[in-house]
Amino acid sequence: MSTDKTFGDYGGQYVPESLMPAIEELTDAYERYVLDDEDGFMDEFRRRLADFGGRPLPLQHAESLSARYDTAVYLKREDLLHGGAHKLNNALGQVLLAKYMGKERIIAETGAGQHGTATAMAAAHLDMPCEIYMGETDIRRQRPNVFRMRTNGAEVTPVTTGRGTLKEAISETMRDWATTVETTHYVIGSVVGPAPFPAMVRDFQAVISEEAREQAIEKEGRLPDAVLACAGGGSNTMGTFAHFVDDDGAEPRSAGRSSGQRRRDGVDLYAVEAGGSSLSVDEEEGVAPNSASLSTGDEGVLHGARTKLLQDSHGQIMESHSVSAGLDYAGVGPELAHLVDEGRVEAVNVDDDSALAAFHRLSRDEGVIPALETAHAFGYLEEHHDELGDFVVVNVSGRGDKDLETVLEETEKRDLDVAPDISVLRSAAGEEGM
Amino acid sequence: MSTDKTFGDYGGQYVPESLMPAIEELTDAYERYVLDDEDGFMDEFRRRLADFGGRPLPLQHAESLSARYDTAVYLKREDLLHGGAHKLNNALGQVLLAKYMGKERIIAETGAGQHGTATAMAAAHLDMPCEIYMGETDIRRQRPNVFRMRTNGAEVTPVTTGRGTLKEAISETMRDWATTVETTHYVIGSVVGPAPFPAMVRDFQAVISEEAREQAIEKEGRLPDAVLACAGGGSNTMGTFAHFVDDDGAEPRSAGRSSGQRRRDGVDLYAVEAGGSSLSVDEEEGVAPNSASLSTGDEGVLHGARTKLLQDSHGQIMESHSVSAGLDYAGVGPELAHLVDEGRVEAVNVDDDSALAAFHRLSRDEGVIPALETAHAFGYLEEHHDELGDFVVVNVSGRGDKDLETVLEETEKRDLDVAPDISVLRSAAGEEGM
Amino acid sequence: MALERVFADEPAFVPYVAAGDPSDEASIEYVEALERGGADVVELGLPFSEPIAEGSTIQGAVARALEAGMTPQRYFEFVEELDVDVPLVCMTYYNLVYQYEHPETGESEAVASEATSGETASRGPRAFVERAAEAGIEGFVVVDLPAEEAGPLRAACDDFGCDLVFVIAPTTKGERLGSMREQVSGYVYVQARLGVTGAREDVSDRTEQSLARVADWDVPKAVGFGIKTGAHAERIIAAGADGVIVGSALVDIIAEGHEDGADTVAVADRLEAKARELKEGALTGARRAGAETR
Amino acid sequence: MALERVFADEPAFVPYVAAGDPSDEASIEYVEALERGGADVVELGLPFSEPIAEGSTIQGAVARALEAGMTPQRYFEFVEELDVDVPLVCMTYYNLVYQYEHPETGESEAVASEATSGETASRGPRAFVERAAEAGIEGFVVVDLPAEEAGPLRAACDDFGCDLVFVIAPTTKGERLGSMREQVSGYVYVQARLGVTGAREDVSDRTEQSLARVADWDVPKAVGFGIKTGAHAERIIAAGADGVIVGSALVDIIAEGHEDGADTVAVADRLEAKARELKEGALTGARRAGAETR
Ligand SMILES: Cc1ncc(COP(=O)(O)O)c(C=O)c1O
Ligand SMILES: Cc1ncc(COP(=O)(O)O)c(C=O)c1O
Repeated sequence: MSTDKTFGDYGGQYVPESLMPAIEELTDAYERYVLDDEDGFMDEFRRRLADFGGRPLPLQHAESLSARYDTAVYLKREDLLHGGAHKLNNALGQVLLAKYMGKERIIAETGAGQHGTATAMAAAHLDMPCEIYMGETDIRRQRPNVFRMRTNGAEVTPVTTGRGTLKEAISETMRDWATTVETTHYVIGSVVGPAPFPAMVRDFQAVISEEAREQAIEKEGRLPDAVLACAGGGSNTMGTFAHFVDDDGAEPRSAGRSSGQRRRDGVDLYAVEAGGSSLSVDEEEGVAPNSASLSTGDEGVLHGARTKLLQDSHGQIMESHSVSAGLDYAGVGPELAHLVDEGRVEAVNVDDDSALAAFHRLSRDEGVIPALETAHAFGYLEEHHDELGDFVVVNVSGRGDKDLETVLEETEKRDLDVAPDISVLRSAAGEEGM
Repeated sequence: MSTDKTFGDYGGQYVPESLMPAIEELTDAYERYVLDDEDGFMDEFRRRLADFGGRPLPLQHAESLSARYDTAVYLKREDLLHGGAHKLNNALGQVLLAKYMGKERIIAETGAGQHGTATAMAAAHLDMPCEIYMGETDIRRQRPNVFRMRTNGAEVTPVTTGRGTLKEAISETMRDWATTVETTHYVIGSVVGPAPFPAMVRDFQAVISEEAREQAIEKEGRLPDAVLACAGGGSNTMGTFAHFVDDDGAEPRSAGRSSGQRRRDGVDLYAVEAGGSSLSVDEEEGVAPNSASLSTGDEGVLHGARTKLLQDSHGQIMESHSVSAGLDYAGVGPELAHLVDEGRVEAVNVDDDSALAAFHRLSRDEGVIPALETAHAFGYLEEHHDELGDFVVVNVSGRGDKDLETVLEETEKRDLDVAPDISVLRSAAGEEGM
Repeated sequence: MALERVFADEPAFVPYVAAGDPSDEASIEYVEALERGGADVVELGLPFSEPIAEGSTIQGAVARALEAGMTPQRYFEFVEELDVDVPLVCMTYYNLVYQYEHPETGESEAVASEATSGETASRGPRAFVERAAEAGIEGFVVVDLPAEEAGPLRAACDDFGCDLVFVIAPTTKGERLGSMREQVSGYVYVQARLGVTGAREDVSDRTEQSLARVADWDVPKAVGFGIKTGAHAERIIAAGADGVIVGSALVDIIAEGHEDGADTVAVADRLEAKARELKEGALTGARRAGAETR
Repeated sequence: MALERVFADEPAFVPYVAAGDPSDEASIEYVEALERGGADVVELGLPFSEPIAEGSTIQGAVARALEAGMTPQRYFEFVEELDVDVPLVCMTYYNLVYQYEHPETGESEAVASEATSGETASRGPRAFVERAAEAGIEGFVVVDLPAEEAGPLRAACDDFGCDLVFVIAPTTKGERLGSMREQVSGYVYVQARLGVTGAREDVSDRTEQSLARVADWDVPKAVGFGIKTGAHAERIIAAGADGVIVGSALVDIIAEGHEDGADTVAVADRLEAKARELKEGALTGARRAGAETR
């Protein structure tokens, strides 16, 4: 774990001056409590992750998928974490840290509502007042999560600027923070933002791969050939990769290995981005119909860090798009961008159709309903399973309950042979809402 | 654990003749695989509960509630089980048993949709075709769960008789079973039905108290003074009590002990039923505005067993009512009825208002959103905490995500000071459905 | 024990209707019409709110009867009002037997929430059979009461000289057959197929196998479940049955009449005609069986 | 280094507007009106899509300007078209600086998905400052560029003789003050309060404390954030500031004019009047300060 502010060319602290002191204070707290485990912080964090969060979580052998792909496929079950996604690992860590720092209030942004929900839960658990900024559009798309946040006692403040999604919510939360920075901690929801957030969030999420690595050895007697995780900001991604990053092989890696050709001596890491409906962009409208910043973006500065971005030729940030709200972000964590540049992580993507089909496939064949975000990783597995070796671990970053509305709508638009007929829902319920 | 068909006066096998052979076959399979662990059944069950289900699950110290009640309150976190409720313990056990028995198809009934969801998940996991019967009314109340079942590949068949809720769904599933009994296993969703179901479901659910008892000793160095669980059919209840039943004290128990007076040498067991809107009944309409069969029902025969029932003076079964669909059932498990008669379990109840307030309280103060069923147990804790001793375990039988719609609606009807203002949901989303 | 008499000379036609469907008045007409049509025994359903063994046809009958106010007490009065000579069998579910309180020997009816439970002389199977016998019922079929749980009811039947009919399903085998054989009296109800009640287009091939299983029992064998036409009845009797039990095909006529608002006499006529068709079929079957086997 | 001159004789009034809000034509009129009203320096916003330090007023200005087609290239042309004598400072966010490609020394514009990144002579801070200097910009405020990350931009400013202004927040303390003091030139932007831009009804008490923290710096101190009236300006100057920076109070006038469909001349007149009020307030403040301290 490093306290460097940068990862190669990426990272840094590009924030308004009023936030800098808070970021320095946070850096100090991160070093003391997280890295040096002062006052037993990490013990308390781990204890709460276990008792409140439900860790450790299983690495499950996926029998149907393994048969389908003739490969040992294992699922890292972050969907079983309290709240239904990996997000609580980070939220609990940060809210607890805020408590150690003597902060009195928590703010956070949320897109899919998963980070907001996790933060609201952690704040309720630790008795901290909490306010969540959420784009108006996302509030509409993710009503169940809004309800959960309110139920957990958090304020949910609609953000009406721009398209009303995650990007705008982050900007608005930063504005709140600039005003309240002395008493308030901003719980950033992914490995993005100014240092030390990317490293700190990774460290809180690293419990995923800490467990998975041990479990892999326990179950198969060896390390996996490939590890897959979806990537929005990249927190489940970095969490799933962290303890495998050093398990690199010697040979240089090349894309498009076919079965048998793949190196046996390293763990390949795949960050699966949202290819949306297309990888091309509409420069005129400032819209990218995808969220594949690692695959198609270029370097720039957003929300406090230098990283890969979806931007137009002038440097204006584009509106990203994905069927999954949680991947719908124009940036990505700087460390992940760096690992991709280094060749340690392969940046890949699948489109909305593939993710949706994978959602239905995993649900039907394994009895595990993944988040649409997660489904992207399984879309990649479907398309490229013969290039991934004999032992593949996929992170199930979250469960799909939250995606009901979207999946219904998007499935209806398509002709997916794996999708169930859901007419019973319509006929019995008439045209009522969910 | 017993293979007796009765529990005192309760239990038995009151089913049409065509089902009797299947019930005998099941009894045989239960004895061989579950009780005698033939062919490693129980090992496989436990392994799948761990890898697929996420067990063991925490016994969490509830800090806010403990402070509120000046009592060590612990939460047994069944809400973290895959699917979001304790139901999977049983569903996985039965679907696996059906597999060992060579059955080719699974059927089940569902009320709240939690048992149907759990069964559909288990069936998808174990690659068994699955059909779920669900009352039309419940399909409307529990759309998200219908979606989950369909997504997991289960057929969901609406039941249109009667009020279209759980009672009718059970009857309809029995009709299917009577036709298909040779190839099909009926996964009953609670500790109800003809023997061996009540004992078998209890055994599958007993993992709850097996863990909780050990965890209690580990965390507090002793057994709890009181254990609380909500009771519909009573499966989470019996699962939570099973390993504590023998931890009885010597003195006879009496209702209405006040603080300080309670015996120190036994674990008191409280089954909290749904008091609904009132404990009285409308004999004319055949309607009980509650589901408190242990507290207010009397002996009779329903769905295969002799037990406590809500019935009119002629023996016609009444329509039960509860704000929580999962408790909305006119019967209760025969073993639980017996333990209540014996004085080992105390049958208590709280009304809809109390459950709803408890739902909001636990969500806000602990960051754990309980199922409305579960909330009844916390309603009782709120009302009677000073009679329960110094160390109380409450089973969190499920999570409340499924209850969104109902909670919104029911909260709006009431003036609950613990409920959040959810106008952000309405204003941002307009009058659209969830 | 007495019911066996009706199977002695010729194949019996045993119709089922739910008492009080769709009203007491009409239902009385219908039962009497069935007798006119040739019924040898009538299985008269006492409707229970959870008819788990019935298909949608009989569920409908039960719902109509309950809706019209049928109760166990009323049921016995209904029986007393009937003007028929054929024996009557009460077909019901066990909870109604279990909960029954004799109006004279028992206490006054108490609402469920106050009622005390448990069997006494004035409550439960004994009280139920006593009152039934008073009203003129000669036997019982309790759908959800397997032989294993039938002890108390069997004893009451013995005391009041009534028959207790059991159902043999296609799946019933081995030891269970033995215990049923011991307890059964009047006739044995041979379930022609798996599943729930309901009229079908064909006769199950499993009927013969089921009949074979009880061939050496010394009670008459009546076959039911799915029988709809005279031709079905003929085939069943030809296969060796002593009687045919027909419910849904008759209830369908009642239901249709109720929906169409047809008058009671017209419906009664249709029932009588249907009964005649079934009885005729049974008689033809008996002649065929006689020709083939003798 | 040159910007310091405007603070030398009297307190400076430093208005902020977003270039191109709500259209290029109007915006040019407005800047010129501000000069007429007494502006000593104009902070001219180059709009960025994610204005994380702005309150809703300036967010609105930025959105209008972007909507009307403002781009960095267009911005410099805009500056060239302006007919003002007062120095101009470019206020923006770092990504636009970082991404900037000089139209002559750089390659032709590439769409984002094809563009190669990284700083070169023709791209990034150096290219940006070069083009800005050509157009007549004398200094920069880059809102999300703290001193720690400012190396490349500072170097470019040195090469082209431009000033780099830093913001001191109420929370800025200790070491960080030192590194900013080293790099700052032109003036230091003293942020009067925590939070984002936006006109307020009062002057923050923290202004004096912030001013005290930079009292011994040898650059002029201009105070901004929340200043709305001549009275505010007077109080701030009286407290020891060398200038007042006013953005939202002016943008409010532009926004209102835009919404009401008022004509450009009328809005320009209102801006000029507001500028005069603020400049007068500053001058009064200076007289008060002189009276009190001398
Ligand atoms: C289930 C799930 N997976 C993945 C993501 C993407 O975030 P990250 O890339 O930071 O893991 C989200 C974000 O909301 C999520 O909810
Ligand atoms: C969360 C939850 N708790 C409790 C129950 C009640 O069932 P039982 O009494 O069998 O535990 C249900 C039934 O659906 C449920 O979903």
